[in-house]
Amino acid sequence: MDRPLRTRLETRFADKLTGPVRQRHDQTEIRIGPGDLIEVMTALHDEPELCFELLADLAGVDTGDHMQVVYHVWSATTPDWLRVIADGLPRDNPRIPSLTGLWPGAEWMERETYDMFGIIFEGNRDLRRIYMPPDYASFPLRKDFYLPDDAARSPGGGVRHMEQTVAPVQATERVVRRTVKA
Amino acid sequence: MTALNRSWGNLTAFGKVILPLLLVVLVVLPVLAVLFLMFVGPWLMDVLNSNLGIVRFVVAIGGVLLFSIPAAFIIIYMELKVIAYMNLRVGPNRVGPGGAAHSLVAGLKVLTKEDFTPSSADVVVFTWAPVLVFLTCVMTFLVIPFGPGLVGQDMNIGVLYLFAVGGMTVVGLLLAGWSSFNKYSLLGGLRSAAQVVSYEIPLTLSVVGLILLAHTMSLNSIAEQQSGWFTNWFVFRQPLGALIFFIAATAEANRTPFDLTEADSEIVAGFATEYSGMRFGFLFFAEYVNVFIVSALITTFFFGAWNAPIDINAIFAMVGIDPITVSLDPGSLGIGLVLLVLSVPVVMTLVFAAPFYLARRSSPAWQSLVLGFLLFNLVAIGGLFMLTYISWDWVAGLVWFMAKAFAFVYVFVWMRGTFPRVRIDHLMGFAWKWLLPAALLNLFITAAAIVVVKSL
Amino acid sequence: MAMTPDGREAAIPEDPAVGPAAADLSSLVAAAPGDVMAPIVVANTLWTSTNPGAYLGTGPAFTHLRDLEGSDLLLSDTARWGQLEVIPTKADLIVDLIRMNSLWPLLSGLACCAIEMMSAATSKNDMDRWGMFPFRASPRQADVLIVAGTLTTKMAGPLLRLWEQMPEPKWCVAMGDCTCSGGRYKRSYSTIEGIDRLMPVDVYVPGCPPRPEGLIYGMMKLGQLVKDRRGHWPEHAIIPNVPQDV
Amino acid sequence: MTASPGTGQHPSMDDPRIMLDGQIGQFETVPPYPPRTERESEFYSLRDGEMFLNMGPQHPATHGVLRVVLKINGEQVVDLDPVLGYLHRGVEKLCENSDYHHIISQVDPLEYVSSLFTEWAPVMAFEQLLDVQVPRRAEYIRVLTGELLRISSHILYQGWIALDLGGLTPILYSFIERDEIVEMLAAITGQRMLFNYFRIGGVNGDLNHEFMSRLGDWMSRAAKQHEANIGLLNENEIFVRRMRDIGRLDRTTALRMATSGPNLRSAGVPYDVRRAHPYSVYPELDFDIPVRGTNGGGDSLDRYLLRMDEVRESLKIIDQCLHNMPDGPVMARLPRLLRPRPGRAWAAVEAPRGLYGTYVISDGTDQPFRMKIHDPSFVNMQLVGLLMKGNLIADTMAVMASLDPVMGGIDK
Repeated sequence: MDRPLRTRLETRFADKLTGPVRQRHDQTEIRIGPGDLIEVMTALHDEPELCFELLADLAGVDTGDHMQVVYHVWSATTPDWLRVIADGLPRDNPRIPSLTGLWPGAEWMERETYDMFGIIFEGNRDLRRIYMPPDYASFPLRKDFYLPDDAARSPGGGVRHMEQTVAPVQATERVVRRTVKA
Repeated sequence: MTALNRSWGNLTAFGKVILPLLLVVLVVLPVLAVLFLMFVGPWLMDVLNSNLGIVRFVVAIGGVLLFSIPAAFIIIYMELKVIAYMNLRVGPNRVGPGGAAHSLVAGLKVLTKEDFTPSSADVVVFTWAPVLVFLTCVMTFLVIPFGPGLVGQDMNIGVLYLFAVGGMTVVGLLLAGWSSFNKYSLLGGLRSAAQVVSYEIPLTLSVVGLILLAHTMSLNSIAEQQSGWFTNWFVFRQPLGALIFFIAATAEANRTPFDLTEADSEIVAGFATEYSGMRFGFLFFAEYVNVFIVSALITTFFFGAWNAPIDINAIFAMVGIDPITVSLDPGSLGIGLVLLVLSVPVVMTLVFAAPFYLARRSSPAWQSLVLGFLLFNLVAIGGLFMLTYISWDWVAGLVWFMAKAFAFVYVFVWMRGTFPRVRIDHLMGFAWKWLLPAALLNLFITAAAIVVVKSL
Repeated sequence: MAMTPDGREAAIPEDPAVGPAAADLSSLVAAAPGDVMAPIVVANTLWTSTNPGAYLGTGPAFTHLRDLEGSDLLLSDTARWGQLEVIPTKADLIVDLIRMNSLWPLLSGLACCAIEMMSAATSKNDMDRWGMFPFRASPRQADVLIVAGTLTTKMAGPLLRLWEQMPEPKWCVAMGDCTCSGGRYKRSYSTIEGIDRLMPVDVYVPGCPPRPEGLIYGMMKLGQLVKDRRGHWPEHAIIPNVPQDV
Repeated sequence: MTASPGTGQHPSMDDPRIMLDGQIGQFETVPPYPPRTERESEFYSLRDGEMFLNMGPQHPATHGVLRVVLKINGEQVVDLDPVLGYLHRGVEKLCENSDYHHIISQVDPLEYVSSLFTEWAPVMAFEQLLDVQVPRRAEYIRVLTGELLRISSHILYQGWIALDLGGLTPILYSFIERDEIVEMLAAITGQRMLFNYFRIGGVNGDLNHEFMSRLGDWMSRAAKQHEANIGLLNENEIFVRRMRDIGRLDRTTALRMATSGPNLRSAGVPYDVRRAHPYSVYPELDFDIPVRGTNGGGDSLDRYLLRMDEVRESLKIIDQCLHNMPDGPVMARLPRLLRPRPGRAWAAVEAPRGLYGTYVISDGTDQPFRMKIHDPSFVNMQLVGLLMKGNLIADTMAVMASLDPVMGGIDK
């Protein structure tokens, strides 16, 4: 646990933090609002006393009532991992600014998070589904997605051809407009 | 008799009619054949004798067609095994002795596969492209001198014919790539076109110097000019030309490291991607027939085609012995020949068996007899080979030619096991920036040397 | 191989004398889905068999060995034709032997098992010994599709496409638990529980992943399957079949 | 790839009762729906002279089931669009629905070339949640097996890169070494490839005699054999000319692309989790972090040579582990049913392909509430689109192979 880092963070982001700075084992954790993300991350990346220049991970979290996006960043100035939690995204329309301006490498991680949680990263210029087929309707890692309704148990044995011939925007409508064979 | 009666009884009325008819046909056909030979035969022989060239041509083509496929099988097997041993593997060893029949089995299997034509392919071109590719390879055999007198057609423009026909291969590959209606095939076809066309030029130029020296374009006379000691081989008079020819020929045959046309890791199978069944088999065999042709050409041009490296007769003359000339005339022996044929194996078997029997009396006699018989077979085969080698020079020529040619085939296989693949721009740059100037340089040096020598 | 929807009865003449009716192609229609493949029977019009039951599908005339020995069937050579359904069968045996000795797999790996599949072709355990090398890169030239690894719903279509692109005769080997039954990802939302939902599988090689030796054993079993496609040859009715309890 | 989508309805493959437009199994390089994002509309619009070339999902050179759509102009790659997900097995969802002990077997096939690292990170994260102290012998065994597996992974990489460049032989020599290593690991783990070996609070089973004897035999010749295999490629002019100056990656770009592992170190950044953020017993061990391309970034050849250097370092580490391997238990005392206190934990290890991390949220039950797996090859794969523009199709293979992707890890 790196106490100086904690004090540094508390002094620098006093107005941004929505919760106390937690420290456990070798991790330091701060919580911010999604609006402040770009500002905070830019400061973390650029300022020499912080200088968190490696984005280790980007994870989406669906706590049953709201959503979070969790960033792990690493810096040579501290032995700790810094965990930045952008908290309080509404589940019905989760939106958060994209980090691709700061770390272009975050693009695919954001695509994955969008694919799994439906979190929309504003500013990501390639926010497609990356794992599931483009017309896949649901977001698997959400907590209201239960395993028994997986594709492998559908009547067709989950066989799906390579590129669906329907646009993803119509996918939900398509589900409604199913014509059932006699 | 009862069996015959039973069989006849089993026949239905229909069968009772059909079977006798079959017997009648079986009897009548030989009679017709004999009559044909008796009356039409002499006239036929006259026709054949009157234009022997055409007959020789046809026979040569037939022989070449019969020869090319086994050559491909042998080379495929050689590649399988040699690369396997280079990979510290065993290689195919289940079918035939040492797996020798695996390539044959693979060929027959390809023959029995479904012959598939993509729905959007250009059917006519797609069907005939492999035929064209294979045909060009086979036609090249026609002018290669396998031995003294063993040349299909001794053209006085043999070299021109060679490069003309060899250049036609690229047309087949391009057609195959284009007609498959597949982007990988298209890339492969275009790659082969660019590659073969640009390597055609140094390939041809590297031989021009040799032609200047040999004053002929007939492969047969080029071979004859290299007779005697191995110092007469053109590789010693045209070392640069030989090197250029070898490299350019490797690219001509689409072999590693120049096998960009069927680069597995880039374009799936190149021009052959959409081919299945025997059409793929044609492309597959054509590649290996090409390898043999290239090796044969290198042997013919630069490594004294069917000449032994040492001039045995010269050595004999030096030592003072007359050159051995055996003329087999078995007919002169008459009835003695029969006695000879009957007696020699028995006598020689006993002679060879005797030492074994005397050495270990404890062992049963049949063992020593078997050993003697095997030993006699070895000796007899060796003797026969030596006899034919001495008495017919085309046998000697064929042996030496095949030995040299397959040595080069081995080199190609070796390169395949060793080298990675060059890039397309490196390939073209090498052809135009290095090989072509080198070939021109070789040509100029040769011409200048000839002029100088003439002027002296 | 076209045949009537109701299988073999229509392909076999009720009376051998009216044989050519069977060769009437107008009576042949496409196979109904799920129909059992029956061999096309070449109607014998030249001679009457000593065992017509073999042609009428009613089984052997003799059920006991003593009847057979009592008869003169064993003395005649016509007995060996007794139970053969198809007369020109020997050529097929040769073709099958040829095919089983050069099974070219398709160079396609899905997941973990692909590494072991490659390992099965490398120096230590050399699949090439049975002529199962080279791995062809193009499905047009491959004989065996070794499905090595987890099959996901997104990959199912391309895999089916590969299978359709392979020319007949072709065989499929399911390598690994995931392709046999779903394996450790059976519960997942994006995997398919076994490729036999998609394509006919000839040999299953369980294991997660199976050892290379296991794959080689499966391929040898496949070769045996290719050879014995029409049943075990030595048992192919030199004499009429005799029940075991005799 | 060449057929056009037919009209008319067909039953959906998801549910035969659903009728969809178009044709089943028709492969379309261009997606049959209007572009959804800026990038997609930019990529799927052709200028004259350009054409799309689809590679994969089944292609000899895409390691696994990666699909890459190349936009080529002649032989030159103008742009490319990797399409992932053909091996997406939903491991994270399965992990959130399975016991902490089962997770170790669920994550095994992610990076199937080096499975132990996929177990290592989750196990470390769970140990943080449970505040478990791992016995030092267990830590040493983890390091020992992990480094062995790193060597096998890098050696396979050497063979693959040669295979993608058209060389037949090196891959077989690589597999000889790899088989040796996995066989000796199978002696203690019981499996050749997906070793389900690490446990929360230790490892499953102590070193045994067969492992030690096999390891001794192998170590006696490993270094020499490795040098021989390297000489087979590094002294080959064709290989070097094809790798040099292809796909050059400089320091800032590498960091901005969130790259990690050998690809980052070959770009001149000396970042290795084993040193930058020490875990296990790595602080006690003496080894170097090879760095290349310090001047103007590293190309494919640097990425290749750096991994070859890492093999030497790993051999050093294995030697030290064998020399100061302590005695003692290999498992901590733990209850059968693990219910960690609610909390969050993040653990990262240095896998052969880079930073392999796991982020776990516990809600007090015996199953993690959320488990995120960060795979290095997933992030490194983004570099393909960056490094390949303007190169030839053949270089596509060189660059892709030099990044060393494993589709199991990319697609999770």
